[in-house]
Amino acid sequence: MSTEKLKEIILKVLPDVDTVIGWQEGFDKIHITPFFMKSPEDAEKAVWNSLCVQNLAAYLPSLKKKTAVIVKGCDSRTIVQYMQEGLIDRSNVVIIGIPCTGVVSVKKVLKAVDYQPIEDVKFSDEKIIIKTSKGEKTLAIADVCPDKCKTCQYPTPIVYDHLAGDPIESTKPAESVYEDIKEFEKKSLEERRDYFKNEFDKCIRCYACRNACPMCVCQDSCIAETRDPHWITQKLSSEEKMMFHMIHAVHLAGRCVECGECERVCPMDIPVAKLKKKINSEMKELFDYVPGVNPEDKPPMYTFNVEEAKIKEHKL
Amino acid sequence: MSDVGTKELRIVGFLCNWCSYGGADTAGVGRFKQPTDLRIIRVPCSGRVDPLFVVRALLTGADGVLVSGCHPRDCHYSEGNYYARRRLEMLRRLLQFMGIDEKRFHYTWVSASEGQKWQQVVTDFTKQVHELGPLHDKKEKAD
Amino acid sequence: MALNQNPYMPEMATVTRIIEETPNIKSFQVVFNDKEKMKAFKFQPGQVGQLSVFGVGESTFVINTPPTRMEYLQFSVMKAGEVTSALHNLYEGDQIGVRAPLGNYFPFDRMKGKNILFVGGGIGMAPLRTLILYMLDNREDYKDITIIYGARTPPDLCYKEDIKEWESRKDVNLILTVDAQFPGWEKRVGFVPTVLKEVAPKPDNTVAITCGPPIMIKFVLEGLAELKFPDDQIVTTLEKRMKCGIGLCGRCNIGHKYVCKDGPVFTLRELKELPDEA
Amino acid sequence: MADTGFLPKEKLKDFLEALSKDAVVYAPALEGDIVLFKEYSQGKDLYLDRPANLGPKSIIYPQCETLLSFDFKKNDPEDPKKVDIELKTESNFANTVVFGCRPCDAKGLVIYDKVFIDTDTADPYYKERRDKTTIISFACEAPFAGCFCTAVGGGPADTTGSDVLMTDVGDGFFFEALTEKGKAVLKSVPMQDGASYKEKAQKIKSEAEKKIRNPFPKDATEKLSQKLFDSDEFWEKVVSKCISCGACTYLCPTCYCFNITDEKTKDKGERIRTWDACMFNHFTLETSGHNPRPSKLKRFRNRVGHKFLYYPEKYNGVIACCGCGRCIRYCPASVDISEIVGYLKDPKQK
Repeated sequence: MSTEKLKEIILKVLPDVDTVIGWQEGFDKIHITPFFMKSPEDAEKAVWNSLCVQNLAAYLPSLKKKTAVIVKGCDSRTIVQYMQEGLIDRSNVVIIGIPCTGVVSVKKVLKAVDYQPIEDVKFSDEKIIIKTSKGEKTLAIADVCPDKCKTCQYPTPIVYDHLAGDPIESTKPAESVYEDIKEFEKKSLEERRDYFKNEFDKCIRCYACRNACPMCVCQDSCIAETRDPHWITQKLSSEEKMMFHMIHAVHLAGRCVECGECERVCPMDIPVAKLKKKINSEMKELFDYVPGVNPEDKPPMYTFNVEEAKIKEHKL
Repeated sequence: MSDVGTKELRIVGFLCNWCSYGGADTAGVGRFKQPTDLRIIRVPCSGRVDPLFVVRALLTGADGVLVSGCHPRDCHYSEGNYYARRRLEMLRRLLQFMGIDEKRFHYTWVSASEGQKWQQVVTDFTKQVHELGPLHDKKEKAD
Repeated sequence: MALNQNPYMPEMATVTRIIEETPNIKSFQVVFNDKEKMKAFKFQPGQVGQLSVFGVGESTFVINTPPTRMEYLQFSVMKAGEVTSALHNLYEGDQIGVRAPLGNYFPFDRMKGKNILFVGGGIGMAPLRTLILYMLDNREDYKDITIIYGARTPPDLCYKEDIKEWESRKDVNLILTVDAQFPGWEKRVGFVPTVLKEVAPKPDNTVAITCGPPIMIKFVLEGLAELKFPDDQIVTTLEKRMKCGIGLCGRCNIGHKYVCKDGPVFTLRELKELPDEA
Repeated sequence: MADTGFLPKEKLKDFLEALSKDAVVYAPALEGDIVLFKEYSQGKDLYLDRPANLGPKSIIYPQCETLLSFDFKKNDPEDPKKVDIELKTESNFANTVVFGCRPCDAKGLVIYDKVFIDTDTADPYYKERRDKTTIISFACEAPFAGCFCTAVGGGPADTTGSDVLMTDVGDGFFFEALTEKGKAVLKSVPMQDGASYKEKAQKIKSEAEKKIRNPFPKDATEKLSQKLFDSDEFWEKVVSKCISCGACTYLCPTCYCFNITDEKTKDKGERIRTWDACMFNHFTLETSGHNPRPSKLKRFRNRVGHKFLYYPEKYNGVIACCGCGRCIRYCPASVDISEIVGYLKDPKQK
């Protein structure tokens, strides 16, 4: 898919909307930043490449005016889920879809080049070439992609008004999606408990995970900060941090679209998406439900069956 | 000392007002012998039990949590327990994933007339939690 | 330093009397447990204090008794949030914490020899009460004193005892108003800013001091401007969410001014130099 | 010779071990893929290759600190309703050494000092920690992503706030004591004479300084454009992408805004002070529902204003930003404060 094609669509859409949300170059060559385009001159600066990781659909519910947004396949699930839950007015949104073969995790790239400041980035043939003061390094995108890309089922957006490129099919087996969860479950109970305690202990409660999450609808009225009800204190103990992340995960049960934003934005590198992914794997298993794929669906926690096929009464 | 023979643990029970709380009452009136580890919190309906009640209890000192509501099809509000069933099943699996033994958490249905069943549930669950022992180190236990 | 060595450490105090001013406002008369500290306590009209209900939190209130009457400190509290609700649940004899005095105060020296116009609404009367009582205790220093005070309904008027006294005094011009007709109410009806325009006080040698809900202040300031009051002769007190009360925690700032430390009293001229974040 | 010293690289751990005899030493360590300040203990790995994700601010200004604790006591058997309240404060901060923070981190502490110490209501908790801590900074040889320390009056080898400055001179580290505290530290540990390395260190440091980018004119007299600063349109343009989280403020070595809350159990409780962030909506939200800074645009403007206008106004033109670049590096949406300030200093750019 060429950036030119994308710009063409942006220019076409611009007159009908207040803003087109896309990406532009950030403070250095590896950081791409969201770009709220208002004019044709802005559109000239738009970019699309494997560094366009951020899920731009997450801005939609906070915008009142008609907006166009550029989405990858994974990001489009956010829009589907918004439609399910009535969080956006579909007629007020123009979706520019991009078929995507995988993006790059900036954290993984930085690690691969020892966190040297990046002087230049080039792409060639499923590879990313990083130039630092220590020289050039070529990395296969498949090796530095976020985990979500490894099992991507929706390379082409599920909903769109314009598609910049030709639709592509997923090549990844559907069973692979929750393999990491199954692998993790092989650890003993104690190991898992210690793992989460250690990880969540790093949390500084900056709430980047919450604010970046497209499905975290409470946002400014988050229960993590209110004193009425007083769910959690402001103390910095493991219990309080764990509680916050449990709240986040449980509120997303059957709603998490697995965009991975929570994990991407965490400045402390905590695998915050793990809990949500686990819940999703259970939603799949219990209700054969995948969030964010069908606008007509109802999130499984918002409904029930009188006879639940897969929930059996537990014996003591 | 708990009735099951070891030091008393903390078990929190969320009981729906219409069935299970009545069931517990029936068991009490019938003078059925029960372990004393359970602290009961009465809720309007099992559907009122936010999974986070359970999490909060387990994180801040409880060794086990029991939720009990009306039998399916018998909910006082017709469908509260159906929602509860989905949520609590999800929670049960999440707890196990996070390293909290799923045996520390149990949800079940007991009607107001089932005093005997209530006695059985409490006794068995208490026994089950005692087999696992305390969840928290003493020093970690919140007041 | 007026404060304790540790500026976060409240002074323990006892609530000696609680007055129900209105259905949702109570006044608390408070005395420090340490008699010596009570005797040594100094403050100026307009300064505020942080009241602690331990386990719930702290909140800021103006000391609405004047420094000329030091038997107790009085704070008026409108029930709104967590701390104010906890205060409303107190009984006489209960213990609270007090951190005071904090903030700046009314420029009462600069007001000497001038006519004074008070414009207050609802609980906004609290800071004005301090200054009114202070001025009445030093009556000869000031010329005409006019008080325009309004509330939603007659029962919502605070300080009914004071009002009775002020009404009976010849040297105070008290104008009361309520927002709408009310059975038994024979005085003015109308919003405070409207009444202000009706009364139309002269700006000559006059200082206007106003406090009330933000929306009332907004229109009162407009009204005063119409009446040609100069910006530096208009004084108001601001309210903000506050935590530390000593200009550190960073939430009550408007530009480089901290309402808790550089305020709460500002002239309109000072406010106009700051970002529009009141 | 106590003013300078030299240590071969392999001796660094001995140095830290010697320091830990009399003080708690915090040094950067790898925690998974991130770098955090951890209490140093024997044999532990050090990590000095890049600045810590979260600087040493949490050691001197902890994210959660108990201001006072209280016990509710019923002392009067005649009157069970009567509750006496006992207040307590505690301080048991040990002598501490922060080893291996960057000069920008140390500069941040000086910005805190003005707020917490140089005031008539000094903060005793902060002051105690600050007084008991010795800062050994490690000069940067080259900038990291987002760094702009020179533009805000600092530098890769700036000495502000440090007690000792350490420079990597190839085969070892060159130490310079900058304060009495620093001299005491260098004296307490056997070290080679460093005088012969002074020149080399100087050269490395000035080379480093040239490599730092300058997003806006260094000239401190260059004022921000008030007109642009007041323009909502400008802020909308630059901060629409902000997601209003607290990552920038919590990681910032110069952000100090805090919250005070009471937490209690049945018969006791604490008043705690915790970091808070001006980027959160509830930061200024009043009980009545009124919010003086209701939008992220207003909140972001206040954050930039606080650092580049309000703080300088109060403290003799000192900018409350140390240019460490963390808020840029770790921003979920890559909002670049240096770019924004660049526009404000030179409105023609936009």
